[in-house]
Order: sequence, then C-alpha cells, then structure tokens
Amino acid sequence: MSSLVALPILIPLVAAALMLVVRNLFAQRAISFVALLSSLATATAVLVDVWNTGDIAVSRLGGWPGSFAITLVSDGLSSVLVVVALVVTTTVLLFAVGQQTPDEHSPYYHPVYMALVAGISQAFLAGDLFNLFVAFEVLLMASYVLLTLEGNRAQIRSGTTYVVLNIIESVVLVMAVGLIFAATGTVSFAELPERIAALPDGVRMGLHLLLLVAFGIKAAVFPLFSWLPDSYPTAPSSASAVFAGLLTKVGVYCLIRVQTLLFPGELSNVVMIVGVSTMAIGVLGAISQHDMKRILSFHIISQIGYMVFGLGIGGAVAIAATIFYLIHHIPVKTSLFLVEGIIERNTGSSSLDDVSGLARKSPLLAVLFLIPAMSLAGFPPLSGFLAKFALVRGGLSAEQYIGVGVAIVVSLLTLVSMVKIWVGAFWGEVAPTSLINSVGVLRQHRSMATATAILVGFTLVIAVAAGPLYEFASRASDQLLNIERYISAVRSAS
Amino acid sequence: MSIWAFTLIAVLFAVGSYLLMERSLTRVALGVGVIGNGVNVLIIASGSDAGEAPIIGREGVLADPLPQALVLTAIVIGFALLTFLMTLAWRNWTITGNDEVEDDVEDRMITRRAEQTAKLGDEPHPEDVQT
Amino acid sequence: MVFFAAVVAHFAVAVLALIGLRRRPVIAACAGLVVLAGTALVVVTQAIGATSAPRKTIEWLPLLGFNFTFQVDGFAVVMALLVSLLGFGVLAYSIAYFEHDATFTRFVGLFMAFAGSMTGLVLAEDLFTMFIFWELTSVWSFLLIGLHDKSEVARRSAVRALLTTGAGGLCMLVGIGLLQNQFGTTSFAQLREAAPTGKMASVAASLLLLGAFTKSAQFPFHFWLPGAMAAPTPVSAYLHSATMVKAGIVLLARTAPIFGDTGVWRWWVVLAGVITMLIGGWRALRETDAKLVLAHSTVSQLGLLTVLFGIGSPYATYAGVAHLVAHAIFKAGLFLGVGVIDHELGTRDVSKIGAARRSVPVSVVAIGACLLSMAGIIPLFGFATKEKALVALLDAEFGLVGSIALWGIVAGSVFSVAYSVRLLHALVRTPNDSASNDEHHAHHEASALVRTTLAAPVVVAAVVSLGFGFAASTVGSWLVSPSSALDVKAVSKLALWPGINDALLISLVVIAIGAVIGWKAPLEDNSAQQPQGERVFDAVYDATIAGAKRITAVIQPGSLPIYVGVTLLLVSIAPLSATFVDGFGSLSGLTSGTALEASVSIIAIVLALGVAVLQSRFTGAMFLGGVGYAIAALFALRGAPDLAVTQLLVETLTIVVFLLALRAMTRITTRPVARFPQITRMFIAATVGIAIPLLALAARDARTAPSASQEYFARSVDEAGGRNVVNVILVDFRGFDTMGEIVVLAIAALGVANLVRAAEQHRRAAISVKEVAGS
Amino acid sequence: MIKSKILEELIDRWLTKVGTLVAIFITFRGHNAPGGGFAGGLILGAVFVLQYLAGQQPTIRRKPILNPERLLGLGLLLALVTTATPLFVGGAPLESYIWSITLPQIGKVKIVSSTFFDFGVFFVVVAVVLMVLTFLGTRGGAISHEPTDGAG
Repeated sequence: MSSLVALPILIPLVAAALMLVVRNLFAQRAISFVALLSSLATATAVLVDVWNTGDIAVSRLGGWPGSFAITLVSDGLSSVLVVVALVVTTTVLLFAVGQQTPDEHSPYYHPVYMALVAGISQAFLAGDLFNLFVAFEVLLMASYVLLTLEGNRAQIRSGTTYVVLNIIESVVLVMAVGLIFAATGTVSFAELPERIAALPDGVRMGLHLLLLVAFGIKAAVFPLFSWLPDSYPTAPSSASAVFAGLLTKVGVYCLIRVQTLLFPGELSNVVMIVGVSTMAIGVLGAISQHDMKRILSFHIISQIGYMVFGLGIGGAVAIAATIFYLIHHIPVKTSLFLVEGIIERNTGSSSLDDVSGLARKSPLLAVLFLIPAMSLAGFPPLSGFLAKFALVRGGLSAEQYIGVGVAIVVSLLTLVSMVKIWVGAFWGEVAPTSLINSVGVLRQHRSMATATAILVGFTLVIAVAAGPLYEFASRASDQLLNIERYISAVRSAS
Repeated sequence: MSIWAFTLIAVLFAVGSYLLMERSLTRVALGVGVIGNGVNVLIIASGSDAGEAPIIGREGVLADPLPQALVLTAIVIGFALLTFLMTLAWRNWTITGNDEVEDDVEDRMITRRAEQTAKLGDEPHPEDVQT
Repeated sequence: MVFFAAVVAHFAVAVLALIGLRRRPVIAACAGLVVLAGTALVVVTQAIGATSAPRKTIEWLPLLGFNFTFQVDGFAVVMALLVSLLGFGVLAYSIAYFEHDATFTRFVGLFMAFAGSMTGLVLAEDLFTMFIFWELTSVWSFLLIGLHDKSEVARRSAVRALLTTGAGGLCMLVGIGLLQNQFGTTSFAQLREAAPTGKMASVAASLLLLGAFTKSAQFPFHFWLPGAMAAPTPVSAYLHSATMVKAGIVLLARTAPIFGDTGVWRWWVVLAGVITMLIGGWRALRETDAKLVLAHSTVSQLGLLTVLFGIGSPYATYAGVAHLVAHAIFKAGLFLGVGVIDHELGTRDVSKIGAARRSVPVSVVAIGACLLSMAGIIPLFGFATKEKALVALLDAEFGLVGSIALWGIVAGSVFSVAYSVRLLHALVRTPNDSASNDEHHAHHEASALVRTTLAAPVVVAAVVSLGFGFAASTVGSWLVSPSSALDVKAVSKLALWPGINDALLISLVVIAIGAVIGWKAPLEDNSAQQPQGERVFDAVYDATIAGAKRITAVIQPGSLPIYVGVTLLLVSIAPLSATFVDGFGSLSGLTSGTALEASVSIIAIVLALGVAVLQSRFTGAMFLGGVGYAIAALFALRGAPDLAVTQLLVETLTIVVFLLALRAMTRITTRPVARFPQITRMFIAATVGIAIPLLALAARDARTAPSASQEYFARSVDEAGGRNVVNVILVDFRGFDTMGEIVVLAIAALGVANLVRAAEQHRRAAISVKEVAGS
Repeated sequence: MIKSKILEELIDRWLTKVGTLVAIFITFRGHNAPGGGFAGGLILGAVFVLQYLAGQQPTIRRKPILNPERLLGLGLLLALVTTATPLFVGGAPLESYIWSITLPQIGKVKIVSSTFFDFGVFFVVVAVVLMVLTFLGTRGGAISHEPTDGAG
C-alpha cells in the first residue's frame, strides 16, 4: 500500500505538466478527469487498507530511512481526508466544466487546478514539517492564480488581500519551521515529538504559538480570519467552492497535527478560547451580511470555530467528533457554494436584494440548497446534526459549559442566517431581474446540477453511514493520540 | 548567533513588517522581499554555526547543510511569491491607475450601516429587518 | 417492523408527491390517504390483543448511542391514531380546499413528510429518537406555514415559528446530551429506572422543558402559534391543533414520570401552563378573526394539558390523555369548520360569520357542537374530560403548586367557556352587512362534491365529540391502557354523569360566569395590534442583527493594512510570551562575530532602512536588491556557497521583475490617507523586530539534539553519489521539497501569464466597445 | 531598451554561448561542487534577461524559444518522471540509482539518476524566466504604456 500513498500527489502533478504541453481544451478536460479519478482510486485503496488493517501507511521518498527522509504518512485522518478532498475536487471540476467560463477563459485553469489538488493531498500526507510548508506553498500559489483567474477589478482587489495575508502566513510558517529546526535539529514529524518535549517551556511555547498563528491564518480563526470573507466571494464560484470546502480545512488539519502530535495537549485552553470566539464572531458576521456568498463565507469561519473548539477540548471523544465534523463539513460547505454558483450563473447576482422566488422556479435547486443548509444548521437527521451533537457531548463531558452554551447560540444564529438566505432567495415573488432564462434553471446547466447533486448525495451518505464512519473517526482519533505508534510506523517503514 | 546577525534579523523584520502595513502594493512587495531575506538569515543564523561549505572532502568543520537546503527552497519560493505579487500590483495599476489596496466595499457598507443604526437610536435599517 | 415501514411509507409518498407526481397532486394525495388509513389500521390491529408493547431498535451511530428506538405502547397507539386519523380527515378535506391552488403539490409532499415525522415522534421510546422527529416536524411546519410564500406575513410567521421551536430544540439537545453523558441512555424506561436527581437532573429537566414549551407554545413562547395561522387552514387544523403542538405535550407526558419529583419540574410546568392558559384565554376573547380565536384557544388548552401531564399525578395523567383526545377532535373540527366558512364567505371575521348559517347550515351546527365540547358542556366529550381534570386536581396533594394549578385551571375554564360562547354568539347572530357576502358568493360557486368533502370532516368531528360524550365510560376504559403506559397507577374512568360533587359545582359556576362573559364580549372589539410576544421576538431579532453588524463593523473593517497589523501583532506576541517564560538568559549566547560579518551586516541594515524610508519605487527595488546582495555575501562568509550563488542570481531576477512591473507605474509611491496611525505601525514593526530574533536566540540555545544532517553526511557519497551535500539534499534526500518548489515556481509563472492575458483581454474588450461606440 | 550595436553583437556572439556553456557546466557539477540545476537555470535565465534588455528575443543558437509554457511542462515532466519511475520497478518515489559505465577514452563515469531530476529543475527555472520576460516583459509592456483600461 505504501507505494500508492504518493500517487494522489504525483498523478495530478503529471497531469498538470502534461497539460502545459497539450493545450487543447478537450484534451485538458479529459486529462483532468482521468487524473482526478485515478488519484481517487489510489487514495481509496489506501483508505480501505488503512481502515481494514488499522495500520499507518508510510511512503519514504527516495527510499531513505524514515528518520531523516521526507515521508508521506497516511494514517486514518490523512487517508480519509485525501479521499474526501478528491471527491470534492472531482465534483467541483465537473461543475467548472459545466460552467465553462473558467477553463475556456484561461488555458491555465486545468494545470493550476491540478496543482491545487496535488498541494492539498500533499498537505494532508506530509510527514515532515518543511515538506508541509512546501505543500502549503503549492496549494497557496495555485489558489492565488485561481482566485484571480479572470483578473478583473474585484478579483484583483480581493486577491490582493488574500495573497498578502497568506504570504504573511507563509513567512510565519517557514520561520516557525526554521526555528523548530534550530531548536531540535530535525523537521521530521516522527522525530519531533520527543525532541520538542525536551525543550524548555518558554521556547516550546513560543514555537507552538508561532505554528498556531501560521495555521490559524490558514484555518481562518479569530482574530486572523479577516482575509477570508473579503476574498472568497469574488472568486469564480468553482474556485471559491473548493477554497471554502477544503483550504481552510487544511489549516484545521494542521492544527490537529500540532495539537496531537507535535505539542500534544499543550495550550489547549488557548485553542479552546480561540475556537469559541471564532464560532461566535463568524456567525455574527454571517447574520450581518446581505450577500449569499458573504454569508456563506462567514459561516466557514464560524464552523471552523466548532472544530477548533473540539480540538481544544482534546481527548479521544472530542477529537473523534472534530474529525467527523471536518469530514462532514467539507462536502456540505462546498455544495452550498455550488448551489450559490448556480444561482449566480442564472441571476447574475448573489445579493439577496436581487434574487427571490427560486423555490418556485426550481424546486430541485431549493432541495439542493435546503439539505446542506439544514445540515450546516445542525438539523437532524443530517450529518451536521451528528457532528454538532457529538461535539456538544464532548464539551459536556469535559464540563466546558460556556463553550457548549456558545455553540448552541451559534447554532441558532446559523439557522437564522440560513433561513435568511432561504426566505430571501427561495421564497417570495420571482424577482423580475432574476433568471435570465425562465425555463428550468437546472436543465440549462446539467453538469453543474449533477455535480451539486453528487455532493449533496455525498453529504447524505455521510449521514446514513454515520455509524461506520464515526467508528473510523474514533479509530483515527485514537491513532492521533497514540504518538508512539506514529513514530514507530514512520521509523520502521520499509 | 552573532550580535550582528541578531541586529540584522531585527532590522529586516521590523522594516519588513512596517512595509507590509502600507497601502501601496509595491511597498508591500518590498516588505515581503525584506522580511523574506530576514527569514533566510534567521534560519541560517539560528540553524547552524558558521563553517566550511558542506562539501565532503573539504577541510575543517563543515556547516550544517540542511538549513542551507531549506533556505535555498525558501529563496526560490520567495521569488515566486514576489513575482506574482508584483504582477498583481501591475495589473492593479492597469485597472485603477494606482497600486493601492482599496478597502472592501461590502465591509465598508456594513460599517456605515452600523454607524447609521447607532445614530438613529437603535432603529434598525430597513434592509436589516427580517423578511 | 411494520410501524417503521408505515413511517417510511409516509416519506415515500412525500418524495413521490414532490418529485414524481408534481403534475398530479390529487393522485399523490390519494396515495397519502391510503398510507394514513393503512397506518391507522396497522396501529389498531397491532394494539388489539397485544400483550406487550412491541419494541424495535435500529442502530445508527451505536458508538455514541445514537439509535432509533420505537415502542408501541398504549399512549403511542392513541397518539398514532390521532395523527393518522386526523391526518386522513385533513388531507381529504384539503383536496377540496386546494382545488385551484398551485401549491397543492408542495402541500401534499410536506404534509405527508410531516405526518410521517409525527408518527415517528409519537412512537419513539427514546429521547434521541424523539428529538430527530421533533426537529423534522419543525422544518416541515416552517415550510408549511410559509406555503404561500409570496405573503410577507406567512414568511415572517414561518421564521418566527422555526426560530422559536429551533431554539427550544437546541436547549433540548443539550438536555439530552447531559442525560446521555450522565446515564449512558436516553430511553424513557431506563431513565425512569435511573431516577435522576440532583443539580444535573434539574438542569437537564429544565432544558427539556424549554423544548416542550417552545413546541407547545407555552408562555413565554406562546406567540408563534397564533402567528402561524398565516398558513392555509388544513395546515393550521393539523399542525396547530392535533399534532405538532402536541409534540411538547408528548414529551411532557413521557418525561414527567422521570423528572416529576426533581423539585423544579412541577413549578415550571404549573406556572407556565397556568399563565399560558390565562393569556391564551384572554386573547381568544378579544380577537376578531375566528381562526385567531381558535389559535389562542389552542394555546390556552395546551396550557391545561401542560399542567395535567406535567404535574405528575396519576389521575391528572389520565385526565390529560382524555382531554388530549377530546381537544384534538373538537379543535380539528373547529379549524376545518372555520375553513368551510372562510371558503364560503371569504371572511373569518367573527362579526360576519353569522351569515354562514344560511349557506352551510350543517357545518355551522357541527361547529356549534364542537364549541360546546370545548366549553365543556354536558353531554359532549369535553365535559367529561374537563370534569376529570378538575377531580384529578382536587385530589392531588402538591401543596401550594397544586392549589395554583387547580385555581389556574378553574380560571382558565372560565375563559374557555367564555370564548366558546362568544363564537357561538357570533354564529347565531345575524350580521348586518350581508350584501358584500352575496357579492363574494357570486364568483365562488363551489361544486356540491367540494362542499360535501369540506363539510364531512367537520361533521365527523362533531359526531365523534357527541358520541364519545354519551359513551364516555366506554371511551374511558379505552384510555386506561394509554395512560397506564405513562404511569402504571394512572388507572381511572370517565363518566358522562359523575354525580354531584365538588368538581361539578365548580363547573356549574364556571359555566355560568363564562357564559355571561362570553355572550357579552364584544365581537367587533378591535384592538388590532401586534401581540406582545411577536413584538418582543422581532425586537430581539432586530437587536441581534444590529448588534452583530456593529461588532462586525469593528472586527471586519475591510482594510488590508489593519488585517496585516493585527496578524503581525499576534506573530510578535508568541515569541515575546516565550521570552517572558524563560527569561532573557539566552542573550548571553550572542557572540561578537567577525569584522567582515559586521561590515556586511551594517551595509544590509542601512540598505534595508533605506527601503523603508525612500518613497521612490525604483530606488526601493534597487535597495532591496542591495540588501539581497549583502546577504548573499553573508551566506558566502558562513560557508554556504550554493546559497550565496542562488541568492545572488535570484536577487538579480527579482530586480528585473520589479523593473518590468514598475514600468507602468509612477516613480514615487503616493501616500494615501491612512486609517492606520503611523505610530501604531512603528510600534508593531518594532515589536516584531525585537521579538523574532529573541525567539531565534532562545531556540538556538535550546538545541541539545544533533542535526539530522549527520545522516546526510554519512550517506551522501556512497549511497547518493554526490559530495556537495546541499545539492544531494536538494535533488535526493529532500528532492520532494524541490519538486514542490519547482511546481510553485511554475504556477507563479502561469499566474503571471494569466494576469497579463487577462489584461490583454480586457484591453481588447475595451477597445472593441470604443469602436462600437465610435461607429 | 538599450540600443547599441556593439552590445548587441557582444551579447549575441559571446554572452549567449558562454552563458549557456557555463549554465550547463554548473548544472552538471552541482552534485559534487557548488552549483546544480537551480544555479544553472538561473545563469541561463540571466543570459536571457540580458538579451531581453538588449531588445532581443531570447534565443539559444539563434533559435527563439517561442513557447516557454511547453518548456515549463517538459521540465516538470522530466522531474516528475524521475520521481515516479522507481515506483514502477518496485522502489520508492524519487529513489536514486547509480550506474557506473565505462566509456571509451573518458573512462569510468558514474551516472546518478537524480541528475535527471536536476535537469528538470534546470528547464523549469529557464522556462519560468522566459515566461516572465515574455508576459510581464514583452506583452505586459505593450499594455503598461497606455492609460488605464477601465475594464473589469
């Protein structure tokens, strides 16, 4: 299995390189799909193997011993996230191809998108702190290009905010990596835990905080999130959907690694406070907005808060809940952005002032929105409910009553904002300006609708298969907390 | 670490931070450049002691090659970032005739509305009343 | 399990109606009728002769104990029968009611989904299972209340209902979580065995009560129910009389035996119930819209049921079950009856509905019978159940709470008699302006079939109310099993004529006072203002949004320099805090360095300061290049020739890039009006500048472990085939980093190309626009 | 740009050739002495920059490289293929192999497979410099000198 671990990174990269040579649009689309589907196949094979054996699959690049080579480590958490990421990116690609604008607009859309996928996979798999930084750069650079794909005024303005703050993030991250090397003499995840534990308190705390700030910017936690709502709404919807669903989650994933592997259980109060304030501030931002994309963007922040809160609680139960939350939230958020993309494509606007009466025009679209929206608001029996309830249970058993209280209020406010979108965009008179084409909204954009439906279906599958999935999350959480296992798996990998 | 490296790092980070907080994108890019150099010096100065070039066969104490390799990668990535950022500034200029980062329109609107509501004595803006 | 299949069948019909049969809603409705009738049949056949209550668990997320558990005990049977039989009646009625309404498709689908959820809810033997269906009913009712979504009133009411019940649901969720954490179960039976006591139990019980109160529209959450009358009549009749509002009552009924003795519980339910009863009664007396009168009366009756089920005495429970059945029957009849009048006259104004006597006499008589049942007049069923309630509370020994409950109910009964009589008065009175009704009549000629379909359920409700009244003792014996399912001691009986006792005397006084008040109550009284509760809700809602905006305005100013400043401040806090933990001991680790290093460093420092001070873009770029060259020299001095060469070349290229981009721009950077004070910027910059090298020094000092490079030195020549270890690391040991790095470089180049192409495209578009304008 | 016949001649005749040779040399010797694909690529890149500044098309042996994207793709492919090939023969990605072959006259030569990776790096760096010159330089320059386009 370990030979397959690297493929979800290498296949998209090869595809990207090929597409620079082959510039025909049809060929590019074909290559993209083949690359993503084959990556998905290999990632799934790894996931199944990890699931069945409970082992950690390790690929040692260059074949050098795990203690000093760059390794790609696919434990429970990584393997499942890679699969989810590939499912999401594949469906979004289908959406983008249906939307046609991005890839017809620029011959670079497909190669850059592939690089983004490779970067995301690499970030999830990296077993080495510096390699993680490189993976971040790959996905960030790709996201810069995608965000400014059309190069119009709005995109340049928001792209600038995004680029500058993420460059700062990169600077902080590489600085943190350099200092961690200075203090420990290694950057390998397997070697770091023991050496970090031996450091004096102050240095350990300083390095820890630097990493938290770096990943906190990426994860968009309070007070480092401000770039997100200003930049995502202007991106092409196929790009913002991936960004919304995946990129912040890469940050959360890294926070999980920091809190479980590198600095286990340290500063958990800080993390928890950050989580709680993030969810509150995010949702307050969301209910202040009048534009669908901005509401949804602020919601990303709020939902990240939940995950960070779970991470702050710590312990096997809460971390399992966090992992489940992470898995559920990726497709939910992405599908909401896709629905928004369809709306914008049809009405030319994402402002609640311009759009209304959509439920009448396209009941199916209404359903496609309602399911993930209610999931996000935590309504049963959808996946969001399970995730939220699991987290609430974790918080209650850790006696974090304030956090749980905030989580509950935030949940209600989430409902408020989802209802705001629903009432504004889906109910009411059909706005005269909306719907350029009055016949069947979805019939016009079959593959956009299909892509959205696949993702919504995926969220439903997560709800139905919650039992085994949660069991997996729970095992992944146990794996995370068992650091020795990780270390020995990497060191003894062959 | 020598006192000179220490001071150099301090100055580079301070200058870089200062420039990053500017509105002009060119200045921000200069800030990125300065702070990027700061990081490179930081990694080398804190990661290894001075020594001979780490080429096997050379005399003397060889310097630690790993920080050098990391910094090499960081230098190139920094160049990539700067290039893109400057192109962004250039594109900004071709659109607006300046290279300044404007404030986000929607955010300013919310701010304005919040200020208005504060003045009107808690009367909500008509748009904000639920429908 | 057949019950589960029945629930699933509801949803199947719902999906069918919404997707498969969108053009043929009537067929979907008929399928729904079959399912509802089938469910009723299944329930009855299963219940008759069953010795034990069948029970079934379906695992969902066993690890957290999230499973569906259903149990068909007596109470579940009664509730399920109510849900499916009333559903049958309402759905049949709606086929006629929605005759020309395009929303019928949506109605049928949502209605069936709702009925399915409600059936699931009443069959649940587990708080968790109940909660799932509980929240589902909230969603469906939201969509049903907003069925006519073009009306703003409908939309607002739907939102109020959803947010209120949603808030309650969330409280309930926390309560369930607490119980589950504490006792490892959410099953009613197992919780009863665990007999929770103490602070945690009180908190959990209170949270569950909040859920029940919001759902059943108890004070102070009573406002959403009348608002929900914006929904079409069948929706109001079903959701707000028979089913959804009863969900809270079901929860109370199921949990009262568990929490009845946890101190807070009884006070909560009695106070909320009594206040609700009085407020609802008072408002019902004043409203002029017949449907709103009914809505407020429902609120009031729900208060009664809350007290009966919540107080936790066996007899009261029995009386509660009886009155719940009575109320469901007469209230459904009343709502549908008002719907008939509305359909006929086009108005529901109590001062005008008297005209209906002429056109739909049968329905009016039926409505009258239902009203009498609501007033608790012998021989209707409502009389028997209300008597039972009074008897039960007279017998109960709960001290002060018991007295409050008793006299609260007495006062509430006066109101219920009064508002029933007021409506009766409205029906028998001849309205003054009949002309407008005829006019309306002219263009509203409904077919005989439609009229019969509309009237039938009303008549059935009246007949049942009357029949049950006469057969009170028989019906009473049927209710033993349901109530004893809740509380084994709750065995009692009903009678049409209980004999002369305290309760009867109280009743007579109540009826007398109530009748006088009701008959005298003005029909035109129109103090039409938004109810207090709604206003409070709206004020809270608006204040929340306004507050959120104010906070967001501060936190999200939209200005990049501010974002950067905040981020940098945080970046510097990290190292500084570390320094304070460890002290400044590591400062002694500073060495003086060589003279060469010193001079190169000084050059770099001066150049860097120059970049900050100089306003010319071009010079700035040159100075930056200078800094880079100086640092390259520094690298060379430190034994890093590869680094030096690369730095030198990259720095040169950077200057070129700057030059290329700067060609378009003016030479001097403008100084825009900063919203960000200069001094703050300097402060932040200085903090970062001090903090970072301090941490670097401390980190350097803390190193005890050897560097990973030892391995590289050892293996470079033999295994990797190279002597330049840096290069071997780059292409072999850590070649994957290099891989990523060239990808970054490549994408950056593509990004540059992309932006330039975008500029070209926009330029072309602008030119062609100009040309079009020119020609 | 800089207009000077002599300079043009100088760059054309000498710098390009010498630069190319130096770049290749630096790339090759990287494994054992300072240098490598990066440095090599950057040196050749610097040559192109000089050509550009002198107002010439970047050329190698007077053949202009018209499509730098393709070169970029090929460079990436070369590096990636070197990375992935060991997977097909049962090794780890990026695993390096050393072949010793004896060439007539030159004698024993050690070929390390990671050298191919370094070539990939070399091409990518060259292509990136070329792209920046083509787009931000030539094509962007055509736009920069006009007033704002107002579009967008």
